[in-house]
Amino acid sequence: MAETVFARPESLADVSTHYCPGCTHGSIHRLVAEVLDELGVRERTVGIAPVGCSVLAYNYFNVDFQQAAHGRAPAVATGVKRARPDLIVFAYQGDGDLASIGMAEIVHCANRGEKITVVFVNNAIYGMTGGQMAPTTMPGQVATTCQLGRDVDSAGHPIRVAELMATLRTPAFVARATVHNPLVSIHAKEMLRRAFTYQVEGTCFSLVEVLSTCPTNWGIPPVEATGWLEKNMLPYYPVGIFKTPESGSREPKPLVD
Amino acid sequence: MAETVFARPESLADVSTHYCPGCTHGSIHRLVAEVLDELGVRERTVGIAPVGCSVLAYNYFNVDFQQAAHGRAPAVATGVKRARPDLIVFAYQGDGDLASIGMAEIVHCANRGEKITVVFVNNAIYGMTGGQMAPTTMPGQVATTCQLGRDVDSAGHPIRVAELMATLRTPAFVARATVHNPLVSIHAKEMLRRAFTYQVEGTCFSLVEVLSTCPTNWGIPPVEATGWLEKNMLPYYPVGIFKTPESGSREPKPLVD
Amino acid sequence: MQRDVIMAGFGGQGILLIGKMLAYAGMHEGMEVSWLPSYGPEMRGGTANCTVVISDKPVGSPVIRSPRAVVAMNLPSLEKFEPDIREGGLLLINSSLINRGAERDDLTVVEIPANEVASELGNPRGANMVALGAYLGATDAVPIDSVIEVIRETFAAKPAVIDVNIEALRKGYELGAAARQPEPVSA
Amino acid sequence: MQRDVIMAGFGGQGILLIGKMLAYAGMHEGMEVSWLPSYGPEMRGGTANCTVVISDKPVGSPVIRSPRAVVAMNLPSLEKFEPDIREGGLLLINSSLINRGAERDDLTVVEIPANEVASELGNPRGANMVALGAYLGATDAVPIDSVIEVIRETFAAKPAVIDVNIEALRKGYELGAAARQPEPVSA
Amino acid sequence: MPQIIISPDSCKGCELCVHACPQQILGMGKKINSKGYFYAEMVEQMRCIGCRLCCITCPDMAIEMKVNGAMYHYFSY
Amino acid sequence: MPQIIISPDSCKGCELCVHACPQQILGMGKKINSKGYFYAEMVEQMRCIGCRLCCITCPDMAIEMKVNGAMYHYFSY
Amino acid sequence: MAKKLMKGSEAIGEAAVQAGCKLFFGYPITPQNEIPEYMSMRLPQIGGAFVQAESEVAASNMIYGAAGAGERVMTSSSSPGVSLMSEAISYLAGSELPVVIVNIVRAGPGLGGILPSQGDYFQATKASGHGDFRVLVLAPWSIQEAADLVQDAFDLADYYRNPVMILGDGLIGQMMEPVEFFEGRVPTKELEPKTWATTGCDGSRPTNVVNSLFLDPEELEQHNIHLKAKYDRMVADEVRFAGYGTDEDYDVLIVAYGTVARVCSTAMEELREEGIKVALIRPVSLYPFPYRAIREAAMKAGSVLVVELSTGQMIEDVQLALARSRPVHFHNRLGGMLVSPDEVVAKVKAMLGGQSEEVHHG
Amino acid sequence: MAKKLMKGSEAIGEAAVQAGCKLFFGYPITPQNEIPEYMSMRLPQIGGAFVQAESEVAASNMIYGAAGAGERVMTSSSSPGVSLMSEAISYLAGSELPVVIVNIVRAGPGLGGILPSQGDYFQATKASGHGDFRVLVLAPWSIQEAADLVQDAFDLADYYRNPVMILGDGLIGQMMEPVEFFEGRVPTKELEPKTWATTGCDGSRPTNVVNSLFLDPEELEQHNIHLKAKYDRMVADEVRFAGYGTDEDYDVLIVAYGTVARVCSTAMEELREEGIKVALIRPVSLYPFPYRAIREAAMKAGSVLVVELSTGQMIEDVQLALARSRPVHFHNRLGGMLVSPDEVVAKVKAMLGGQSEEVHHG
Ligand SMILES: Cc1ncc(C[n+]2csc(CCOP(=O)(O)OP(=O)(O)O)c2C)c(N)n1
Ligand SMILES: Cc1ncc(C[n+]2csc(CCOP(=O)(O)OP(=O)(O)O)c2C)c(N)n1
Ligand code: SF4
Ligand code: SF4
Ligand code: SF4
Ligand code: SF4
Ligand code: SF4
Ligand code: SF4
Ligand SMILES: [Mg+2]
Ligand SMILES: [Mg+2]
Repeated sequence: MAETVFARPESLADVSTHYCPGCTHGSIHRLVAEVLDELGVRERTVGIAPVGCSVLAYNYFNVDFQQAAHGRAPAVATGVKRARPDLIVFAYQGDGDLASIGMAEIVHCANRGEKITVVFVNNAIYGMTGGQMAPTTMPGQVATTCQLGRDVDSAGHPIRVAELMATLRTPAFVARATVHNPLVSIHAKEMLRRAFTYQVEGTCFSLVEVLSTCPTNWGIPPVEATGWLEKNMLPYYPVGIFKTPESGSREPKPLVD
Repeated sequence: MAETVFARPESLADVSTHYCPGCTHGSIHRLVAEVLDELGVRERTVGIAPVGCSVLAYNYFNVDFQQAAHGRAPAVATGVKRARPDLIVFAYQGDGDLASIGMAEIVHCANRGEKITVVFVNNAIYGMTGGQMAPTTMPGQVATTCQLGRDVDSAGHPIRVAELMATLRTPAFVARATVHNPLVSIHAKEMLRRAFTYQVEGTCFSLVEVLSTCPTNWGIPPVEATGWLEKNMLPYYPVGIFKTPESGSREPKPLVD
Repeated sequence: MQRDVIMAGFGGQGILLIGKMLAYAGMHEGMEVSWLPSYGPEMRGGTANCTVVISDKPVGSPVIRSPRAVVAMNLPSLEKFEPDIREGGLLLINSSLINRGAERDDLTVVEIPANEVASELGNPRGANMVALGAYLGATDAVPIDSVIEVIRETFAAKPAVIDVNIEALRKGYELGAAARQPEPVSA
Repeated sequence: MQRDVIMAGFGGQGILLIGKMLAYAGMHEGMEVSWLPSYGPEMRGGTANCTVVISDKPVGSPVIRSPRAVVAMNLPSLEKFEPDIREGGLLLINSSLINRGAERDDLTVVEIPANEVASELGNPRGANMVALGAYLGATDAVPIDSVIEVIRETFAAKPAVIDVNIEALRKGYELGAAARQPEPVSA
Repeated sequence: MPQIIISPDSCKGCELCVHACPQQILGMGKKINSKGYFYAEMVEQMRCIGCRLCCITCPDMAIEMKVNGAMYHYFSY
Repeated sequence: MPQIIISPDSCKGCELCVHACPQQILGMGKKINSKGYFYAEMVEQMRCIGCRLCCITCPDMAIEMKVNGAMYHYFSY
Repeated sequence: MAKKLMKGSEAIGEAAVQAGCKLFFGYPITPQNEIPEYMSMRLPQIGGAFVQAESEVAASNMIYGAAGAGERVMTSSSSPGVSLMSEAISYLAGSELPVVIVNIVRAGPGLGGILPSQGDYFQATKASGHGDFRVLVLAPWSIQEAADLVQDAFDLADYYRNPVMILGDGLIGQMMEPVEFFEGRVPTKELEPKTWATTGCDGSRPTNVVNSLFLDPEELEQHNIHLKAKYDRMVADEVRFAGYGTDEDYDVLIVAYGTVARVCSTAMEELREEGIKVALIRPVSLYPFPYRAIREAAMKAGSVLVVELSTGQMIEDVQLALARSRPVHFHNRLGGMLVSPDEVVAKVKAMLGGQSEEVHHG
Repeated sequence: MAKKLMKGSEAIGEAAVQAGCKLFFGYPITPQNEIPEYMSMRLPQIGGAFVQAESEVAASNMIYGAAGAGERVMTSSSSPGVSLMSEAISYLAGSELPVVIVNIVRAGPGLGGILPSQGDYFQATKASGHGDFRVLVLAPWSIQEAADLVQDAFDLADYYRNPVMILGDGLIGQMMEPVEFFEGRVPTKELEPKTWATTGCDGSRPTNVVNSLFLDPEELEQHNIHLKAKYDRMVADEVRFAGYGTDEDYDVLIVAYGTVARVCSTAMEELREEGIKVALIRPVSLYPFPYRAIREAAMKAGSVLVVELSTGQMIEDVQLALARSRPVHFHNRLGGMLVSPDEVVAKVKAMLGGQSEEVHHG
């Protein structure tokens, strides 16, 4: 008898996404869905969709969903979780959504210690609106609003979200992962599993930053895009766990006392 | 002949402030004004007033001023500085203004490396609106929106702004000082001087967090308030320099690789 | 019939409290009442004031530009509100802190050394109660017993202060009532 | 006199470009023109299209619900726009990628194997130019010389591609002009 | 025996699976699917080691895997 | 000789200077100023060491200092 | 329950609790701080939650989440804070979420001042955000009415699945008046269970989605038509107003809402004592606006006086109602200054004496 | 300069540069991304600065700073982003700062869709934020006009010290048409030096303060009166509109603005070809609104047709203008669907044939 050992998780709706060929948003969706299945929480999960390429996530997950205003998914998630603490609530956000317009909301949601999970997809660009510079765009990387490449003198350096969030005093789980090849995806899933588990256990806020490709707006084919990610993003955005509820404060001490 | 060795700096207007007796907003104003005088930049300085008890700062400084919407002083300062890079631009902000509603603006202003100076007055409370909880309110501290004391389980821990800002990759000068007694005020002035000097030299963004008292909303007399600050705030908010343009990245490394 | 009064003084003098008590007492008497404080980012150390309206019909405007009575607990309050009082209205001056009389001559003026009276009663923080009592004495806006009832309710948790406050109120009432002799206040 | 056309195809087929060239040529001829792309978060890989209007009077609506002509470069475009064409209008089908004919019988239909023609000319990316040429041949919406001029301007920086594109345009023109024989297109 | 099933209509032709397969047994076909993409195909099913890397890689859930009889679980992920 | 000048009308009576003075020569007066505050007063000018800590402390710029003749600058701040 | 002397802000908070409000998300701003302060104490007592949001932007999106999860929820703010909620209010309307929003209006524009104003009338009634939507707007003139309307607001919000706004001013926020809450209050509307809420798709139903995005314009057009039909139902069924002296004869009809209407009622009494025949009509629902009631009441009068704390906003709706069938006069104060009864009395006399000029908008 | 075929967004950007705009602060949003993209390339070339703000909230406060420092500055966005600017727009108006804001409106409410809409008419003309203020609103119907109006907008903003909004839609943002810029363009207004700007108080003058806070209500009232007087001057001097066929005889007057008016002009021509007498009047300034022109033009017609991409917003202003003196009919499409000439033709025929119902607002 043939046994199916890899198939669509129940938490993922049986539809084709609108994502471009090779866009790893799709992979991240599947990892999240698998974790929801494995933890057995699908029927009490509410997802929050951002504004960004994943705005239609509500069509792709087989769980209840709310679509949030641009950047405000953590606030919406707070509303849901405070209203119904028994629900498992996760926000799915892009880098423009979370790190640009939504910076205040994510910092405060984490700092309040809302017991939700944030899946943060860092593809170093504004995908949906056609390739503008994101806060996470790499130095020198070309985007439609920095057509000569990001100039760190006028636009600053890319923001490292996992590092930033890890410095808050309130206990949390913060990690970074990537899905540019299947082996690292296994690590990504492990990070997501831990993040959701902390929520299921009511321990703390959790956030997993996942590096992702945008072949379309990077202007390179999918396979090359995974290479570009590895070569350019990975050194600047190291994967790993940046904070656990046990790790205590990770803020820098004064240089001079 | 009698020589005046301590008098109102020229950058401070000769008017009485509306601040409560013993409120150290007044002291911080004076220190900033002295630094502007000493650097000789009064005539090309533009200050940005926040919404908060220091909303009327434009009446107290003898320099051009813009009054900004609540939390948006860094954005307004960005507008001024980009329009007129020759001006010396500083934003004066309270903890509600900067660390709550204005979190996105301060993080991005610093991250872009705007060559402005931010004077951040942390008095652990919303002064102007009558004593609500601020992001910097201490655990257990009573405020009108946490009348049983700040509960870290539902409101999270106080945000340490200097530490948070210091973790951004873009070069900056970030320090914390306090003015609860005259000797520490001398250090505070030194920090402000360095901050403004970096701007005058066009080096980088600078921010000085200054711990301040709010006798009125803390509900204790001014002298006790300085003691309360020293006993309760100072251990959690250590003074010192957290980042210089030379100190490089201060972000935490992953706990696990 | 409508009574209205603006009570004004420094922040810590308990002005808003006596205004509330007056309104409460009016309510207990079955009257329509409103109580309106000055609000906002007061220049601290400035004046605080409240307007109380007591009426047998629904209260129209809760803001009274020309009040029938003013209780001035300090000089800035006197300066601010004396000009606004209705012709023939009542002006109650706390002479402990204000060392000038009224400037208008078309008012019924009652001067009470509220702080001293309170201190003499061994209740230095009770000046506001003395003033409230004096207002009642001068106007009978609501029966004093009704206010005494409110005092009992208000301080139910601190019985120690009930009696001293009633005493202050009564003393004020006497002074106010005496002052309105021989001609009754029209307000 | 107004000419309007919707040109439609896959994202990468250079549809928007030939639409712009047509509009440019119209402008050079002293006509009023407008060019309007489909826009927004296209489902990538879906269709891209643009509407070009050329008129001797100011262009009214730049959105044309019933165009006088459609250039369909792939099947989804044909399916989407064939029903909208004005009665008696022109339908130009890229038969290289579309292996069906028109469904309506009230149109002038011109089938051009644009990709093959372009490949034969050694310019496989020139299918769009072939199609543009064919549209011109079938309609004379603007003089072909005017478009050739636009090609020269557009590719001024890459002279290598000028001639091959002109060639593709001309070839398309011939095919389009031939197709409209014997009866001229009414559009 | 692992069995790889690629759904032609789910595939967007990104080629990520082709590069992910350690056995190099996947390839791009010459046919266009309903979405207009050339889609991936299994070239040598026999050499498949059932590692599931192709499945994990595919952003579009176009690849399923079945097994007949026993197989190693290389990793539970 | 340092000379301390406290402006009664600028003082808000916060008492911070009184506590800041290492010589303990400042005190609160018994008179009320125009703003309604009891204001600070110099009690023993002669013992003043000119350290300026009172000046630095005062949030309301109510204290000025003059010197007659030479004096140490304890610190330039 | 017995009458209690309550501050408006607290009465609003307590009314919400009585109406089943479980959650409050808000950010401090004068003159309504006592609402969040009250809720921060009160909600934990009933097993609800209070969160001081990091901003009004966040607060307005938190109520979106909580309402989407099916709970009764409120926020409150004052003018600048309400502006910051504009985007979210549009999302709430687009996603058809029931929430109650309290705006204790202060004088603007910009930071302005904190004293009473009616300068947000247009924003509340015509454009609380981008896009083609409406919120139901109720304007109390007393603390008791504020408490009553807040409770009704929750029912109306649920019934129409639409935001409802309470529009007050600093007097409503700060004043104390006697308030009575009625025990065993029944909802004013028959309410259906919130089967659309995102409460977890527990296997028994398809997933629920709370959303305002429609990429297909035909679908969005249908959604817009559906929303418009809802607003039309509000217009048909939810108009509220109160008339004073409108049963009697009168020469002048005064139109005013909120606390300004109280001032006008005092003026009206003074005028009547002098034998001048005046009536007052007070819109209670500002959207839907009582066009017909005002038109009918105006027909009995020779002229109409609109009194507002703005440069003239509601007057446009009054003029739409009257269509120049009666001359309209206008009196206003601005910047936090209040209209006094004397001013209104004087204005009416001026109108009758021909010393006041009719105004036209449009 | 010679005519160039330009995309609307780029023409708007270039027009701003030609008008002396030195700074642009903005945040991406469809369908106007080409404006910031163009400015990000163009402004550094002229020694100006482009900053991609972290949000529309930030962008709108950045323009505040730059305008306060005396420079010409612009931002652009689309509906949800403009909602996020509400607070800042109110501050800009309160502080009397000259800025140009472009809103390429998309269909709402909420996230809605990205296709053309006129659903932000009320927000733009009546309540771009809290408090009692107005922005001058100009609505182009072609790319050339967009370029011209943007340039005028900078002059008007400076002249009145007030925000000016350009209201367009996706067609204006995305369409290409020939555009001509005139060299040596002179400002349409006589402009005074910006002596009020915060440029450093270089010793020769007292300090300048840019501010909208007035704690004293009497002062704020004066400020409000001053602002109102300014708006009244706009109403007197800045009304813009265009009539088509209004010199001739007509039975039906169509009122429409922006690209919808172009559709109507096509319909008008078709109707005239059929011998049906129709004229079109197109408001170009939406605030101030051409009430009088519309009233006068309507007097020549038997009835009026308002065409909008909304559930009915401008129609309220038309009805204010007409005060029921002519029957008003309405045709609209929603959600990004466009009105077609055929629909307008059919509607006019229905009106004339008695199969269309008059509508009332109010
Ligand atoms: C208030 C508001 N501003 C801007 C936009 C336009 N917008 C839509 S998605 C997006 C950014 C998307 O980038 P990101 O969050 O990185 O997601 P990605 O598409 O890259 O996955 C922007 C700016 C909007 N919808 N709403
Ligand atoms: C948009 C907006 N929200 C809220 C307010 C009300 N408000 C004024 S000041 C303030 C907080 C002040 O606290 P902080 O920044 O700590 O300054 P402080 O008064 O303590 O110096 C708030 C919430 C406002 N004016 N605008
Ligand atoms: S634009 Fe980029 S992020 Fe968006 S679906 Fe395409 S590849 Fe993915
Ligand atoms: S309220 Fe607090 S912060 Fe504000 S002036 Fe008074 S003491 Fe200072
Ligand atoms: S399971 Fe492994 S070996 Fe088999 S096709 Fe997939 S990647 Fe290749
Ligand atoms: S990874 Fe998936 S979508 Fe990409 S080519 Fe392989 S099967 Fe097709
Ligand atoms: S200068 Fe020093 S010693 Fe003299 S009064 Fe001041 S604090 Fe005291
Ligand atoms: S520190 Fe200044 S304000 Fe305070 S008591 Fe001394 S002189 Fe007065
Ligand atoms: Mg992104
Ligand atoms: Mg503070």
